Amino acid sequence: MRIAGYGSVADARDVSFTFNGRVLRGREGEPLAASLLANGIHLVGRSFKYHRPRGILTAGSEEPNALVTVGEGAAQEPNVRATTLPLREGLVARSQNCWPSVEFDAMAINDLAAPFLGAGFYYKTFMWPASFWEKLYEPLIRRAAGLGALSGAPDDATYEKAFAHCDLLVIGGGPAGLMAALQAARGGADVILCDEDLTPGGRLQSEQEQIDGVPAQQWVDRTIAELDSYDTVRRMPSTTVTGVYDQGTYAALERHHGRGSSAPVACFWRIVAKRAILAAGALERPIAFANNDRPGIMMAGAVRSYLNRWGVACGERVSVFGNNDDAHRTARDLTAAGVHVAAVIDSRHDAPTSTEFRVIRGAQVCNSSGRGRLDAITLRSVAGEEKLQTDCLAMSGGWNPTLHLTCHLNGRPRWQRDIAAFVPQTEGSIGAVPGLEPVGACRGLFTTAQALQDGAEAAQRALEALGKTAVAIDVPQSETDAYRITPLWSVPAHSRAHGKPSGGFAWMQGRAWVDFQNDVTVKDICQAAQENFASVEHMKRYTTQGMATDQGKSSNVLALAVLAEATGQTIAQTGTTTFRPPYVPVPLGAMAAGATGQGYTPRRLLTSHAVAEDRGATMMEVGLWYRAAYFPQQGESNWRQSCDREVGYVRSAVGVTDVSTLGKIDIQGPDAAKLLDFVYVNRFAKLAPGRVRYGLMLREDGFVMDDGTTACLAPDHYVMTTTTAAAGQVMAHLEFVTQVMQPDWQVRISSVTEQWAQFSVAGPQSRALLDGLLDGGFDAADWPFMSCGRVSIGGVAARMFRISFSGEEAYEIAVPARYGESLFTALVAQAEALGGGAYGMEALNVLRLEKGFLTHAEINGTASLHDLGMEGMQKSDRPFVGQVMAARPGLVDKNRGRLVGLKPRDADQKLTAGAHVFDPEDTVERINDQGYVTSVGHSPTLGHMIGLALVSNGLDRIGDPVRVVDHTAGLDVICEITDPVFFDPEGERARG
Amino acid sequence: MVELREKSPCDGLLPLSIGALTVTELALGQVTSIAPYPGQLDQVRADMSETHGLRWPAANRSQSKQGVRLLWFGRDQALLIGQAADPKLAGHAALVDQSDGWACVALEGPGAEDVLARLCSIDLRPSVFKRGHSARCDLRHMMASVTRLGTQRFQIMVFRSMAQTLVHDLKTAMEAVAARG
Amino acid sequence: MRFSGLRILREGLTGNRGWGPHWRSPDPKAEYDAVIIGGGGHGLATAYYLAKEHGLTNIAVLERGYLGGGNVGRNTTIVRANYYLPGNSEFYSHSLKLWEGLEQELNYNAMMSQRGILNVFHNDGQRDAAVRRANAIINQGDDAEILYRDRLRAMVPDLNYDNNRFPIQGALLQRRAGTARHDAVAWGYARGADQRGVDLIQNCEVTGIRVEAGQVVGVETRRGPIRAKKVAMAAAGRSSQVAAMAGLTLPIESHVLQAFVSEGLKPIIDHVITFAEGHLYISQSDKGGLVFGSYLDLYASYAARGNLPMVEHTMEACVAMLPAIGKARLLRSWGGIMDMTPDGSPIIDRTPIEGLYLNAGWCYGGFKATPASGHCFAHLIATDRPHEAAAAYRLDRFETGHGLMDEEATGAQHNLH
Amino acid sequence: MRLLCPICGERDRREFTYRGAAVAQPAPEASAAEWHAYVHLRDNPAGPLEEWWHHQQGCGAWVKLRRDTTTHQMLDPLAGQTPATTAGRT
Repeated sequence: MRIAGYGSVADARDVSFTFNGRVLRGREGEPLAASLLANGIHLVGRSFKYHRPRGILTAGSEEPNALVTVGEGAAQEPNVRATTLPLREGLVARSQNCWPSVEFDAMAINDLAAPFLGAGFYYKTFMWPASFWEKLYEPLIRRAAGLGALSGAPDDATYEKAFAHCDLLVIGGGPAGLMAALQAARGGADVILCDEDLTPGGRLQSEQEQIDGVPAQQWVDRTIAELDSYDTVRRMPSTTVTGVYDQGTYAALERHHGRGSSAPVACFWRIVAKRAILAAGALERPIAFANNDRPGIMMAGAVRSYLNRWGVACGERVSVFGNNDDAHRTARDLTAAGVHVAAVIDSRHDAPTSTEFRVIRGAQVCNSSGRGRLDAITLRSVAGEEKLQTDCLAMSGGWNPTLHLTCHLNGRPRWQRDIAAFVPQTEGSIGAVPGLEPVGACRGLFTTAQALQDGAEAAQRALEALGKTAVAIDVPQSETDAYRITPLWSVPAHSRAHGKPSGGFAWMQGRAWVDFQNDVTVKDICQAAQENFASVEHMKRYTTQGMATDQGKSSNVLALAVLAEATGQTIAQTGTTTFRPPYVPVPLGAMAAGATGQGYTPRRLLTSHAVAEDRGATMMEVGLWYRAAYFPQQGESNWRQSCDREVGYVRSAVGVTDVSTLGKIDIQGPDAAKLLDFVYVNRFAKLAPGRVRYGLMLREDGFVMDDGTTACLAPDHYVMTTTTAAAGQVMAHLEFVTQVMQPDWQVRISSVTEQWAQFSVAGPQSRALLDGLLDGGFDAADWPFMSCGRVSIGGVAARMFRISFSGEEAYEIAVPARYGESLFTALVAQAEALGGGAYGMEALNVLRLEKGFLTHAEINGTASLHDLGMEGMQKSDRPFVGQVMAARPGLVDKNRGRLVGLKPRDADQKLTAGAHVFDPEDTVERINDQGYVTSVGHSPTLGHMIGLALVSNGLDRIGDPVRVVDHTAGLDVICEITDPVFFDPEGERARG
Repeated sequence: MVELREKSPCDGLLPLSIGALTVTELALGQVTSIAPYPGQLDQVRADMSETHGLRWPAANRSQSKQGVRLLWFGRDQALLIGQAADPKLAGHAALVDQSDGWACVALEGPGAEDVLARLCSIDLRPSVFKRGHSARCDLRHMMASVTRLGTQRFQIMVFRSMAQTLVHDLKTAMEAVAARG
Repeated sequence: MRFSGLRILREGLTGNRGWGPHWRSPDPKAEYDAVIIGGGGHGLATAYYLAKEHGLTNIAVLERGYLGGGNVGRNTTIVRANYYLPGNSEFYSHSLKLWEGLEQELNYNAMMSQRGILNVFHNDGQRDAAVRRANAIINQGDDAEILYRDRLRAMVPDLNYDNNRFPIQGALLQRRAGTARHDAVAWGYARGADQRGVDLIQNCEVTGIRVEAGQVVGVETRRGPIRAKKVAMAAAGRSSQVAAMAGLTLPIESHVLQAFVSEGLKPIIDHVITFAEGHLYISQSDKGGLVFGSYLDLYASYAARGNLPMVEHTMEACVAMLPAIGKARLLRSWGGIMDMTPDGSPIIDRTPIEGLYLNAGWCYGGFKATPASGHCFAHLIATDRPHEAAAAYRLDRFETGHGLMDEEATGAQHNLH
Repeated sequence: MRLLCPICGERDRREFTYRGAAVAQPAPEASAAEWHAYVHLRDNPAGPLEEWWHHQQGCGAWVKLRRDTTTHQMLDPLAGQTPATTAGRT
């Protein structure tokens, strides 16, 4: 029911929306919950476990009940709180967790079985027969549980993420937060003011109060105008601070309401603040009494919000139930608005009275009735029980400071007896957030006057801490009514005179809800205590209290109090409550903004990328890089044909491939050779200018890190190559060596991977190609195997290295990357003219396999030098990284897997990488395992498949037969162990 | 003789305009990394001043004089931009040609800071990150160098191979900023 | 009291007033035959098997806080036996077999759900590693299959098959793997141990280990000294501090691993799925929450909470691999403290001190190990000989280099496993 | 989490990689037992810890920091030094 003259949306546009298929009207910008209430709709959803009818409990993000699903198809969004969803034209929302409809939910049968579904029932049954868990019980439970549903389609929304920095972060736009921001701004601080609400004022928007002698909203407007006049103030409405992290890092979710279809729907902020003020207010808590979960039973403060802020009366005959003075405000405001107040039931004997409405002191509400909506409550007082007709009950069990963020660094709140609530621990105690100061209601100061004063003073302290000049505090006059409360947590369903009820129906009738969404009742908590789940952590885990989407915002303190009563302890003895990030649930998509599809990591593209793609190359990811796997030609129907052809280029003509992804590290300085000697196991000190050497380096634990070649360009200038996979690791390692281990050595390293585009020209025709390419032609006599030097191509200064990863005579040419594409094009054209062409990773792999060269399939992080047959490379007269650890007995044991070649006995036989190796006479089981196959390929040169393997004691078994088994491929073949070098073992071809 | 054609890192990707924001590629010309050997900074500083008339930049700063710039580029490292390095410097520092290693763009226009704030975690407030200030930092998982060239103008460098990703990420961020109006 | 459906029916009809404590809360005695430091999953399981298999019932579990309050209560509940290195293979195989009969054994429904785990691979190298792993699993006697793209897609259609930065090639499937209700595992073992006479003592922090002439003689606790001939340490997350009380320095660095859960959703993910790119793992609990995580935060920590970079990485991996869950909301995040060892594998061994036993270094793998860890540790404590399934978990392997089990192959940097 | 790079100032943790405790390296000729202790064994304190961070996505410096492992608070921020700063701190 709308109340004329009330609410901030009185002038808003009338829009239509759909709820559960019904077309309704509401006011643009008001929360969906207000629109539903204005339309007389209280029944909005069904509870998690018992599928009980549920209405709207609150007016904020803490709502446990009124969760709806919005939108359809890829836009479908489950679990949206109706209390915070702004209404817009055409909004489509529906109830969830019910079938066929929210009014008639078949699963409500669960409620009838409630006596058997109490706390932890599932730990005690569903165990027989064992196989039925997956087949029957679990699918049933999964279907019944859950809340809303995702559509299954990729999320269609876009999100953004951003960083912000400030001197002072103010969290909350109520009186305390506004006052703090104002004071800080006046003092010249860079301020960010985050407010969960779209409009400023916080609780002031929901109350009838005056500040500085004018309606509070006018003061809010004035304050906002002043804040907006400062360049140093950034106001962020609709932004909930969701998490606190170390060193003043705060996470926040900003929601963008109703903008263009492609615009981001939310922004996930990372805010870095030197200081922060938490002015998050307080949340009202319910009272547990039988059937307190009925639609129409709401928080008293929420009833005021809907009235004062949104101009909606939640009922025609409203009753109020509370244990504190604040509850009376609801009755006062409703009466003033002309809404009938049936009674205020206050559990305190000394509660204030009123001339405007009936106050029943020292009484409690002990039950409710109504089908899908409240129609009556039962009161109990010394006079006995009384039934009262009412269509809305506004309840208030008191207020809990919204201290959640103060717990995110493991802080533990402390109990404050006079307000019967937890308050944040003091700054400096264990787990307190450094630099964060709670103010106002979120530290238990509940009046507006206290909030304003506290906010201003905290800002003043922040200014001091920031080294800013303080300005005088000017706090306006406002409400000073004290908040008085006498705790009342739960009301027994039956007065003591009637004795305790027995089982069955009476048991069910007595259920009083603590955690509305997860359907945890007082009985559940008592049962947990009875079963010795008496610590609060055990109780929570056993009953699931506080695990629902509201993270127990309304239920945690109540549950703790009920547990304390059940165990006969004080609340302080029972424990405390804590909270984890995020404060409100955050869409994964927002925290992951930009990471969908190709955006997940950067893409590194070679200078030859476009040319390779134009030639139809199939690209593959290698780390962040893309490399051509093979270049298919017409008439080829599978990759093997392309690969075989490309191998043939290199073995019989000339092939060209882009090797720029290999790490290239420039090493300069008088101590450069010393560094190389220190990081490589083999000797580099004597490497002469113009020469290249292969090297292996170890990790500090003695296992092999990487291999590669290093060229000496000048006596104190080298360029090292690493594998593509280990480029980053080697660079970080060399930085550590030069900065930490040997900080005085006169040497500097820098990555030149990106500076040079480098191409391999390999094959017997490589000389011919170079002769046509290099300025001034090519004379092989100048370029012995493992030499390097400068060349010129079309006038461009280039480097050339005679090294080979294929076993053929081969050269790698490096040019500044701006020429990379052009050079690649030219090389391929010339290679094709010589009967060769471009080759990709597949052919490259086969070529190196034929030669037994290593990749990270063999240097796999667990291989020692000994395993790879490289132990002989170690120098003994000088230290190198990993030397001592590499000599551990376990790393040189002869029974370790050692690198060998494998060739199938039957030349047509397949081999697979990942197959395991056994002795032919052994059974195929783990205890007989002799090793595994690291790499395989079909060698077109040899006409059969070849593989490399790490086989126990392998080098002593060359020529022996082994059984190679890959269960996943149905492979079980006999192979012969061979030397890992299959082709040209003398290396004559490469030396030319 | 083969003729090699040059191609810039952002060839075909830029310029880009969204709303009042633009991204253009910056051609840096000759770029040399200068990394003094341990304990040699004072000598390099002197050599630099003598040979190029430039002061060695403090950490997170850049210097420029008559179109030649010296950009701090990391721990004990600076880039000399726009002029070949005098060989004398090689006596006490490692000189490495980096003319082709980096994609370099200028982001300009109102809201340029907001665009960068979607990509970098560094504090870009004008009071903190002033004209001539430079940072090596993370830019959406890329190693970057960000320099403020003017009130609404930034230079951004990432590895050459990541040019396409840089432009994509800038575009996405610019669209998000533009969508706020 | 024996739990059953019938019992629930009877209690339900009589007001649920007959349920008794799942375990007692005894005061500590002055002396036990053995005490176990740590009332987490492994400590409780150890106590249970000591009592049940070795008849050792004059024992106590000493817990600093509440039972099951450590990593057994804060993990992503995954159970699997898909390791590939000798040592791990037989141990986790043993563990999975114990899991399979656990509910009946304990008369406690731990909701072991053999829904299958899929380890998704994205490139040829990862495929080869998956094949190697699958074969190792099968050679051990457990189940494994390799599914290539089409079969995987038929089984799990909602992954990002079409526009993935790291395309999905296939997955290693182990059907017998799955999830279990983590708290219930601790509670079930606690109840089982308690029923056999073990004293489970909560709020009883051990503050010292008493050693005389190289032989352990007892512990100091906040509730007074307790004599014991054998002391067993099962305090993962705090192993270094506990061992330090006996003067031992362990090859362990403590790290925080964050875990995440979303709001409840109707079923959308039916398996446990892990991705080689991004190290993401995800499943959906029976209550409907998506439960997921990825890497450690990667810095040493004892604060059971993490920081944003790894939060964001995890979410990024989620939407990259499972674009359908972008609209799911993160409900809660938390951190657990991991004992990270130099090879990523655990330690179950005697120590240089007579009568002092060590169970530590579980890295990421502690939850799934719970039954076998307890079983093998109990065997070691009772017999002074390693159980054959855990014989590889020696403390001296780092020094000798024999029998290292570096499944991630990242070497002896503790945070890289 | 924010870390103080002595060169770049305070930066987000995402720009750094972590190596572990800053343990003194043995001499090359040290015994296998000493190397074993260096590579594997850790005091692993619940409290202040000296550790190596690499500002990999920033200036490239290896930075030794002291941090409390129970609170993540940075200790003695001015003690944060690159081990081999030759020049950069001006």
